[in-house]
Order: sequence, then C-alpha cells, then structure tokens
Amino acid sequence: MQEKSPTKSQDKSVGKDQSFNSFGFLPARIKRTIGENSKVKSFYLEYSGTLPRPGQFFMVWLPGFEEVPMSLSDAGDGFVRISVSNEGPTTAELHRLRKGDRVFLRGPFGNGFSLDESPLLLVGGGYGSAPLIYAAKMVSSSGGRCTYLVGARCKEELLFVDEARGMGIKSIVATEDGSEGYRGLVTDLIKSELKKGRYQAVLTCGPEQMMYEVVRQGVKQGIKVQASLERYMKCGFGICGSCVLDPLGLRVCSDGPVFDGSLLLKTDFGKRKREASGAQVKLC
Amino acid sequence: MQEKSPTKSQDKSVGKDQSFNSFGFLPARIKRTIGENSKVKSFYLEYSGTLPRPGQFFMVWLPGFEEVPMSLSDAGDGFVRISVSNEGPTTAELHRLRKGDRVFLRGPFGNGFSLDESPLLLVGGGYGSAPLIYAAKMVSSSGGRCTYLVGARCKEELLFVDEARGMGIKSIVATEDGSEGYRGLVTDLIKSELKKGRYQAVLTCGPEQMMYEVVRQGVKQGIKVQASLERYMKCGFGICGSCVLDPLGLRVCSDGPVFDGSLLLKTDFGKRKREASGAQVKLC
Amino acid sequence: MLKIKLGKIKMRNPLMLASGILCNGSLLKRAATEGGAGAVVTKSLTKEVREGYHTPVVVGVEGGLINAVGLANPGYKAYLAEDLPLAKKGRAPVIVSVAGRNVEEFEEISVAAAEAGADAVELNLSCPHVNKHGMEIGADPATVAKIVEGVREALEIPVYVKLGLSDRFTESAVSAQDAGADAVVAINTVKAMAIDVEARKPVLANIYGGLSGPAIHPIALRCVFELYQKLSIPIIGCGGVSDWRTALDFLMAGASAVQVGSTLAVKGIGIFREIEAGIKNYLVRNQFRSVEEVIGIAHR
Amino acid sequence: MLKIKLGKIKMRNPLMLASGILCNGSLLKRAATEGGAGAVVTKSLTKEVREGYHTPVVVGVEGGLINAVGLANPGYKAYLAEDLPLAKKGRAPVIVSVAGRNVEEFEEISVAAAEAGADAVELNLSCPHVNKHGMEIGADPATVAKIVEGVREALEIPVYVKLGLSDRFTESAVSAQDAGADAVVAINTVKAMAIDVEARKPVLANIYGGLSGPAIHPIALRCVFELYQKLSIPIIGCGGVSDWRTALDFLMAGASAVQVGSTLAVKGIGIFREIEAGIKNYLVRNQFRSVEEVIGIAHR
Ligand SMILES: Cc1cc2nc3c(=O)[nH]c(=O)nc-3n(C[C@H](O)[C@H](O)[C@H](O)COP(=O)(O)OP(=O)(O)OC[C@H]3O[C@@H](n4cnc5c(N)ncnc54)[C@H](O)[C@@H]3O)c2cc1C
Ligand SMILES: Cc1cc2nc3c(=O)[nH]c(=O)nc-3n(C[C@H](O)[C@H](O)[C@H](O)COP(=O)(O)OP(=O)(O)OC[C@H]3O[C@@H](n4cnc5c(N)ncnc54)[C@H](O)[C@@H]3O)c2cc1C
Ligand SMILES: Cc1cc2nc3c(=O)[nH]c(=O)nc-3n(C[C@H](O)[C@H](O)[C@H](O)COP(=O)(O)O)c2cc1C
Ligand SMILES: Cc1cc2nc3c(=O)[nH]c(=O)nc-3n(C[C@H](O)[C@H](O)[C@H](O)COP(=O)(O)O)c2cc1C
Ligand code: FES
Ligand code: FES
Repeated sequence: MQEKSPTKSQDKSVGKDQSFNSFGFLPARIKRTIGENSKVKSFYLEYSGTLPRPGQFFMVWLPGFEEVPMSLSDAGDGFVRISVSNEGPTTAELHRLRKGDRVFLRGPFGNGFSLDESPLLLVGGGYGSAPLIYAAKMVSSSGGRCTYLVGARCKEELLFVDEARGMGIKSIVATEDGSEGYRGLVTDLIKSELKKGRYQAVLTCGPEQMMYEVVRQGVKQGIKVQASLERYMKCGFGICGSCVLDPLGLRVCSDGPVFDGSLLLKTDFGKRKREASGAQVKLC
Repeated sequence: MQEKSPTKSQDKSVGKDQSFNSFGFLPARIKRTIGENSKVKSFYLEYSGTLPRPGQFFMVWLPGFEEVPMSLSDAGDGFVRISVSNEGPTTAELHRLRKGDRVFLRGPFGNGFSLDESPLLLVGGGYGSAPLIYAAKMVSSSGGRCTYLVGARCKEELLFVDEARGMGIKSIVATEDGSEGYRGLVTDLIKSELKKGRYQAVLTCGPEQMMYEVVRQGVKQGIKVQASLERYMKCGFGICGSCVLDPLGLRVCSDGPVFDGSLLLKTDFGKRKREASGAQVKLC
Repeated sequence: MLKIKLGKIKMRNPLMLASGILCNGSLLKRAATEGGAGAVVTKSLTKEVREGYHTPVVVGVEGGLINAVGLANPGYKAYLAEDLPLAKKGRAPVIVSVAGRNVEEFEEISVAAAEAGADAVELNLSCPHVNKHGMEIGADPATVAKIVEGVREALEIPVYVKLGLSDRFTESAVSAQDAGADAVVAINTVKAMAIDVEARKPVLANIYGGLSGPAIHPIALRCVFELYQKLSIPIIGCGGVSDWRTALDFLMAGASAVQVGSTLAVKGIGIFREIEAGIKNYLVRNQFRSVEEVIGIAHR
Repeated sequence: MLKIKLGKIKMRNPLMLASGILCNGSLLKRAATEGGAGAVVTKSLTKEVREGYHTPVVVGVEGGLINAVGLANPGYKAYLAEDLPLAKKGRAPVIVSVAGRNVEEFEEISVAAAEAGADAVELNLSCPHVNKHGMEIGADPATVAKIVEGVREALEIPVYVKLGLSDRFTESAVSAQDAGADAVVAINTVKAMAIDVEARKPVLANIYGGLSGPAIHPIALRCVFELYQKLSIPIIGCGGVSDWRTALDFLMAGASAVQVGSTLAVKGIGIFREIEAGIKNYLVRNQFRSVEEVIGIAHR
C-alpha cells in the first residue's frame, strides 16, 4: 500500500528538468546601494535572467565569506534588488560593498507568492518586508489592490513604507515606541484588520512568531494566509534537506519558501526548527 | 604568422555544438531485407531522426561484432536503408539478420552530396552505388535530372538499375562480360559521356581507382566532380583521425565523405591510404 | 515485477535514496511515500554533532554536483531518536549510514542504529572530503576488513559497505565480503573541485568536494561491472542514475539495487516512480518476468 | 598577451591539442594552422605497430566520450618518419607522446623522437585501458621515477609526464619532478564503461575505456590544484576543457598550459581560437596584461 502524501503537489521540481549547471554561480555587479535603516541596506544588482517572482530568493555568495539566502525586494528590467539586514559576518561584509563590486548569485529558487487574489493584506516584520514590497509592486502594477501592514521598533526602523506609499499603496504602521502609527506590535493590529473582512488573502513574512500569530488569526477567520519561511539553507535547490519542516518533510527552499498557513500548522512551524547540523531546536 | 589553410571551410563541425550524447548508439529494427545481388543485401531500418542527406552515413554496430560505416541507399518517413556488401566478418553477420532483428546506429555523420546542379551524372561501382541511388531519388523527386552510370562484372551483379529505371532515371550500364549494356568498365564510358557536355556536375562513389579516373576526366573537361570516399573509420565524428586524407588533413568522416575532385587531387586520393593502425599503405 | 530481495531486506523496487540526499527523517519518509523509493538511506551519522562546512557546500557543474557538506548531522543519538522514527513511517526499509573515525565508533553507532530499528547499516568508508572519515579508510583493504569484522560481529542486521573510487577498490570490496559484509555499495562521490573564474577562487568553502551525478556514471558502472566478476554478495550501484536507462545499466552490470542521489535536484522526488515505470516498461517490452532476470546480464 | 613559455618551449597561446585526438601528422598541422593550437601532441607511439582494439572504440555519453582506441599507431618509426614532418609544418611545437612497456622502450622511442625533431616528449604513464602501457605505471611513484630518470638522461629536449587519476597521484608527480621531468600533464582519461541496455552488452569492444570530456573536468581541476601546491615545475591541465572558462579555471588552479581533446568532437577544430578569444577578452576585461598573471591565482 502506498500512502498518498498530502504534500504531493508541493514538489515543484518534479519534471522540471533543470540542468545541474543552473546550480552554479553567476557574478552580479552592484549598480546602486541604498541604506534602508540602521540595519538594512538594499543592493540593486545587474541581472539578465528571467524575472523572478515575489517570494523567490537567491543564494548570494561573497567569496571569502558564506553563501546566504536572500529574498528579492524588487526586480525589473536588467536588475534585481536584495535588502540585507546586518546579522552576522557575511551580511556585515555585504554591507561594506559598494557600487561596482560584485556578488555571486544562484537562483532564483523557490516558489514565490501567489498573487491571484485581491485585495491582499501584506504583513511584514523586520527584513521580512523585503519580499512583500516586491509583491506589493507586482500587485499594484497588475491592477490588484493591497494593504501594507508593517511594524518596527521605531519610526526610523520602518522598512519600505515610503516606497509603498509612493506606489499608492495603503500602509498601516506599528512602532513599539509609538514614534509612528500604532504603538505596539503588528500582531496587535492583525485581528482587527482582518475583521474588516475586505481581504481575500494575507501574505506574511517576518519573524516566525509573528507569522505564526498571523496564520493563526487568518485560519480562525477563514482567510487564506501565505507565509514565507526561513530555515537554515545549504543548497537552496532541494537536495540537502537542511531546510526541512517536520514532520511533513517540506523543504523551505524548493517546496517553499511560501506555504499555505493551514499546511504550516501541521508542521513544526512556530515551534521548532533545525540548525546547520540538522539538530532540532525550539524556536525562540 | 598564421597559415591560412585551404581546408578551412571543410570543418563542418565548427560551431555545430552537438552534444556528446549524439555519439551514442540507438537501436534500429529491421523492417525488411532485400537481396540486391549475390553480394549485396539491403536493409530497411526503423528510424525516426531527422532525414539524412544522400552521401551521409551511419556507423552500424552489431553487438558481438564490429561497428562499420554504411552509406544510406535510401531514406524516408520512418526508415533508412543500408545496402551491405558481404566483405568480412561483420558484413557477413549482417547478411544473416532478418526482419525484426536489430542493429545499432550512430549518426547520420558526414556532409553528403550537394545536389544543387542539374543535370547530374552519377557514376557508381560496386556497393558505391548505394549513396548514388539515394541521391538519384532526391534529385528526381525535387525535379532535377540525372543519369545513372553503373558497372558490374555481369548483368546479375548490377546494382539499383531497376530502381533507377523505376524512377524514370536514364541508366547507362557497363558489364565486364557484356551480359548487359556496354562490355567493359564504366570508366571507359566516362570520357565520352562527359564529352556530351550536358552535365553540370558528376557525383561518384565506388572503388577508389574508378573514382580517381572519374575525377581526372572531370577536371580535364572542366566539370565539377564530387566523390564520396572510404577510409578506415573508428569514431565517425572527427575525433580519432584514422580516416585522414594526407597531407591536407581532411577527415573522410566529418570533412567528407564527399569531397570536391580538384581538392582530392591535392591529396593521397587514388594513391595511398591509412590502415587501422594509422600506417600508410599504397592503394591497390 | 520490480520487487527484489536484498538478503533479508524486501524492497518493492530496487531503487534506493542515496545517503545524504534529503537526509532528514521526514524527507526520507516522503522519498518513500511520495517519491516511491524502494528503500532509503539516512545521512551518514557521526558520533558527535557536526555542523558541516561553511557554505557554499554544494555547486552545480556540467553533468553533476560537487558537494562538501562535511557530514553535517546532529550526531547519531539525536538522529536515531528523532529522525529514524519519522523515516520509518515511510514503510520502506531504512538503512542507516554510519561514519566513524575508527572501529569502535563504527560499532557504537551501528549497534545503536540496529537497536533503534534500522533495517540495515551502510558503512560509509569513502567520503572524499572529510578527514579521518574519508577515502583513506576504503582505499585500504586491511582497514576495511577490520571495520567490517567489528561491526559484523556486533550486529544482527545486514551490513553494507560503501566504497569510493580508489586504486584498490575491488580489493577493498573483496576484503569487505570476506569480513562478512552483506552488500557493497559502489560508489561514493569522486574528489573534485570547482573554481569560479570571475571570483578567481574555489567555489566550495572546503575547496575540495565530491563529484556526483551523470558525470560519474560511466565510472561507477565500470566499478560495478568489475565487482560483479569478483564478488558473490550483492552489489548496490550508486552514481549518476538519472533515468531508467542508467538505473537499468547498473543492474545489467551486476547491481542488485541502485541508489539515486543528485538527480533529485533536477527531476524532483518523483524520480523513483519515473524510473520504476521505465524499467517496468522495458521488462514487459523485452519479455522479462522479473527485474532479477536482468541482473548481471551484460556479462553473458 | 596569450604567449607563454613552457620551459624552453614558446607557445603563441597556452592551448595544446591533447594526445590521441586527430593524431595523424596532417591533422596535427591543421589543428595548429586552421585550429590555432599553441602546440600539438601526437598520438602515443609504441615500439611496434598496433591496430588498436576492434570497433566500437569510442562512444558518446552524457558529458563526454569513453574510448578504448587501444593505442593504435603505426609504430614509432613509421610515425616519426611520415607523420612528424607533416605535423611540424603547422609551425607550432610538436610534442611526441611516448608509450613504452618498460624503461628501455620509453628511452628508445624518446631518443628517436628527439632525433626526428620533436620539441618535447610526453611520457604517457596513464592509459587506463591498455595492459602493460597503462595506469599501473603512473600509479606507482617508484616506477615513474625510474622511467623519467632513464629518459631524462638520454635526452636534451623537455620531458613531460602524463599522469592519470590514482591514489598516489601527487606522489607520482613529485617523483617525476625529482627524477627530472620538465612538466606534468594531468590528467588522462578515467577508467569507465558504457552498457547499452537494448543490446544488453558493454558498448566498447574492449569493455573498459577511458572517460574524457566535461564529465571529468572537476576531477582534473582538483588534480591540478593539488599539484600546484606540491610541484615547482609547470603543470599542464588536461580533461574536459570545453570553453574559455574551463581552460581558464585550469590556469587559475595552477596550470601553465592546457590540453584540449574531446571537445573537438562537438565544437570542431576551431575550438582553440574560440578559447583564445574568450581568454583574451577576459584578460582585457579584468586588466591583466598577460595570461601568465592568472596562473595559480585561485590559490591566493
Ligand atoms: C528564504 C530566505 C530568505 C531570506 N531573505 C532575507 C532577506 O531578504 N534579507 C535578509 O537580510 N536576510 C534574509 N534571510 C536571512 C539571511 O539569510 C541571514 O540573515 C544570513 O544568512 C545571515 O548570515 P551571516 O553570515 O551574516 O550571519 P550569521 O551570524 O551566520 O547568522 C545570523 C542568522 O542568520 C541565520 N543564517 C545564517 N546562515 C544561514 C543560511 N545559510 N540559511 C538560513 N539562515 C542562515 C543564522 O541561523 C542566524 O539566525 C533570508 C533567509 C531565508 C532562508
Ligand atoms: C563512408 C563509408 C561508407 C560505406 N558505405 C558502405 C555501404 O553503403 N555498403 C557497404 O557494403 N559498405 C560500405 N562501406 C564499407 C564497409 O564499411 C566495409 O565493407 C565494412 O567495414 C567491412 O567490415 P567487415 O567486418 O565485414 O569486413 P573486414 O574483413 O573487417 O573488412 C573488409 C574491408 O572493409 C574495410 N573496413 C573494415 N572495417 C572498416 C571500418 N571501420 N571503416 C572503413 N572500412 C572498414 C577493410 O579495410 C577491408 O577493406 C563504407 C565505408 C565507408 C568508410
Ligand atoms: C549533497 C550530498 C550529500 C551527500 N552526503 C553523503 C553522506 O552523508 N554519506 C554518503 O555516504 N554519501 C553522501 N553523498 C554521496 C551520495 O550518497 C552518492 O554516493 C553520490 O552522490 C553519487 O550518487 P548520485 O550521482 O546519484 O548523486 C552525498 C551526496 C550529495 C550530493
Ligand atoms: C579518442 C581518444 C584517444 C586518445 N588517445 C590517447 C593517447 O594515445 N595517449 C594519451 O596520452 N591520451 C590519449 N587520450 C586522452 C586525451 O589525451 C586526454 O587526456 C583526455 O581525453 C582528457 O582530455 P579531454 O577531456 O579534453 O578529452 C585519448 C582520448 C581520446 C578521446
Ligand atoms: S536548502 Fe538544501 S534542501 Fe533546502
Ligand atoms: S573516423 Fe575518427 S576522425 Fe574520422
């Protein structure tokens, strides 16, 4: 007897018949850098491949340092943009790069958000806003509607709010110190925002506990939530297994990074994750 | 200083960017066999690749025996035909095969005849008639004209004369015993036939001494001759060098097997050839 | 038609997930259920937790991958406690890959694996890019014998030995057989590297890695063919299986089963079913009644 | 910009035609004139005439070729008399590849080659598919030393040593250097085979052959990289060069020149010019003045 897996349709790579060569690196020159806040810097990179979808990511290698996954915060003719938060050795070194320097890319990898519904609520926290602002651009340029709900410690740390407003997208802001918008966490606003009942679906990216709360609220209120996850990644294309979500065996890199919220609730999402060794640890 | 080689344009493989896989074997089932004369048997083989051109050849492998080059004597929708003369172990074994048996093919290899001119004189000897009868079919089906000049020991050994006549192609026959047509060798007829001045070009395939005579006459009378050569072949796709024509370094398998007669006169054509070891020997 | 028996182990088809691919318990389950693998092999487990090497740990090249994951794993205790049970839910045999630094470690981990319910152990004597855990073991027939004997005595379940390409490859295999191994897995990745000409640097953080994928298939096939002439125990072919043909040629060369690794990166988890269907089709077309009839047929 | 000096030998670019490819004198000339090769290597010459193996002697696989030509050659005397003069008309250095069965044969053929006007000899210590002429020589550092010493003493022209993949590969190379070799060529083909599943038989008449082409490039690159850390004499990279990138990564790994073989089958004789143009373009783009500046750069 063969068990039918609920995740069958998740393996986006079946029958894709990519070539092994597509898992090699291509150099990309930095065209422009922009400081987004004290921690996050955006890089416009020369890029001539097919246009990646919001939610897809690249593996970004800085020779001499590590290779790290980075979502796209924008993309267009001849460029992609990544928005890098300074979190450790590699991202710190990335912050030191300037126009004309090069990074090395593999990708785009992953499935990306589905943007078919409208209006959408986009809920971001920290650098998790990166894929959301790219999604917002795609939505608004294709005539859809969305609201950008974002939080930060203080006004100065808010990400992409001006960019969203510049595209005419309604933005709702929460700051912990109350220096702009609501004083508190985005998760405080979710419930009431969803209650308004306007949204066909929610896209979210940010700290896992935040996403967990968003998913829970969405499921409770019967609204589909797509959450873009992070897990420790080594290969980025589904071979090593390090980015797995237990116990369903979903790979964040190639079955995700975007998953349906109700599927995620059948996993360790919000509870546990795997470290570089594969060891399972409590999410904190 | 770089020497400009007269053979530059001969390397048909430059920039072709084939894949290595195309030098592997594909099985081909025998659909039908026909005895052409006491020595030659034709095999219709299942084939679904792109239509080969007259003058092109396959490397034909019979597991347990050798792999040998064979010109196409016909090809069409879903089939190719080879006409095999029983010359040694492998060709003898080929003769034992029946409908439903399989051979293994690589190819088609080589350049093939150019059939742009009309009318053409086709001069064949022995199983060398194989590529010519295929050329005749292509010429007549595309509205061109040609004459088929062929010789044999006796009437029974004549190859493809009925087939040519069936296509409405004028055939001139020479037999050594005079049992049909002219008594003597085809080469006796060449001079007078060419003198008629009707032919734009000559295609020839057969024993090398015969072709040498055809080329000599053609050149003398200012008529272009294309000759399809044989040399010992090991790879069939231009890598091993065993089929070389010295001193120009022309590879019969990939620069040929069809060469312009005047180019051939700058080589060992008609004089010397190389054995399987690469040793040069006098042609006999 | 595709069912096989590998010693005590029954498989619904001769296709196994290779060690280190997908690797975690829940993905091994998925390889069996969704993917259709006849058996799955775990990541190679070490005594202590290993983070593995810094990234990049894997890069694509023409015809394959080069990896230097560095035997990352949470240590055998954690893996056997948390991942093995998940893997077993796939209901296909689970083979635990073991990477020790000496006879004692191989024994300790293998015994623990057997106790935890492993259907067999596969001794990794051939990682081309990790010191002490590496090729140097499998390339020396005497060391191979010592390790296999040790593990064999301590265990009830089948013991497989995974060898890599080396000068004394067949000697090592014979030595493993003589020491009581139940099967030989051939081959592991081949030591290789990639340099990025724009970066002017080796790509992998570890510089050296192991080449896998279609690129090494003709080499692996040769190894299996050679082993079949020397061994009486089953051989498991590994290296560059990418479709039913490359699985079948392994069987014809003498493998009783084959492992599939890198190809999952380009063809997805469903590759096992695809290969299974291709082989079945071939068998029917050629009037074989069972896949076992083609094993070693290329020697006849 | 692409000119290099390999010891006494001056080449207009670092690209050489590999041994056994095209092989006859007039085709070597063509590789130099029409193709643009900086130097050419002859077929490996033996003492006696060799017809080589029955066909099939070469077959294409994914990412490369497998060949078992079996060192077919007319014997060194005939070749040096008839082919070498033709080859020399290409006006690029001609390196004569030598395949002896023992020290005496290597000496005899090398001396004759030097007298006939060879610019260098390349000792083939690594054919993976011919008994007595094969891998077993190059895999044993002591034998390597003996042969190289013998030839070195008897010769004025440079002596290159071509090695294949083996466990003691770097040892053999060091041993060649110590015995007076002027350069090491790395690597020869890797022992492999192909089976046709429809024929149910090995494809090559000799069963075993050597794998070449892009498939082996990451392995060859690793070998060159390792040698560069051990040797002071030049290294010539060989194996899977298919474009300017794969030629350049060899140089960056430490090769002073590279050989190109199988790729001629898919890209034609003009491949040398194509690679030359690609490297030149790279050098200009990256402000290098000479190709020599990139040699070994990946180690820095
Ligand atoms: C799909 C995905 C998309 C991401 N998108 C962005 C983005 O748009 N912007 C952004 O700033 N960051 C993004 N990240 C996170 C980013 O990859 C890490 O911040 C980065 O790897 C840190 O590396 P470091 O060497 O600077 O810091 P370290 O000190 O090495 O690590 C800091 C943190 O990053 C995590 N991390 C390190 N390496 C990896 C890895 N290989 N894979 C996953 N996590 C890792 C560590 O677990 C730790 O929590 C994304 C991660 C994933 C998985
Ligand atoms: C381009 C080309 C096209 C050919 N087309 C035909 C054809 O349409 N019909 C036909 O009957 N024959 C054709 N031949 C000749 C055919 O290949 C040989 O008759 C065949 O190889 C004989 O093999 P054997 O084992 O039966 O005999 P053997 O006893 O091995 O050889 C008999 C003769 O064939 C030659 N020969 C053997 N092997 C080869 C080889 N690998 N390459 C070239 N010559 C070889 C030998 O030198 C000898 O002269 C062609 C040859 C070439 C080069
Ligand atoms: C990313 C990756 C990780 C691997 N990890 C292991 C491992 O832990 N233990 C092991 O024995 N082999 C490991 N291997 C080798 C594979 O099991 C297999 O032997 C090799 O990849 C050849 O098979 P393939 O060509 O089908 O990939 C790994 C291979 C890859 C690509
Ligand atoms: C058809 C063929 C014949 C070869 N003959 C020889 C030979 O006689 N002597 C030798 O040293 N190497 C020989 N080789 C090996 C090549 O010189 C080279 O080492 C190998 O093909 C790897 O390079 P490549 O990947 O560029 O082809 C031969 C290779 C091929 C494909
Ligand atoms: S990062 Fe390797 S499987 Fe996801
Ligand atoms: S047969 Fe090998 S080059 Fe022509």
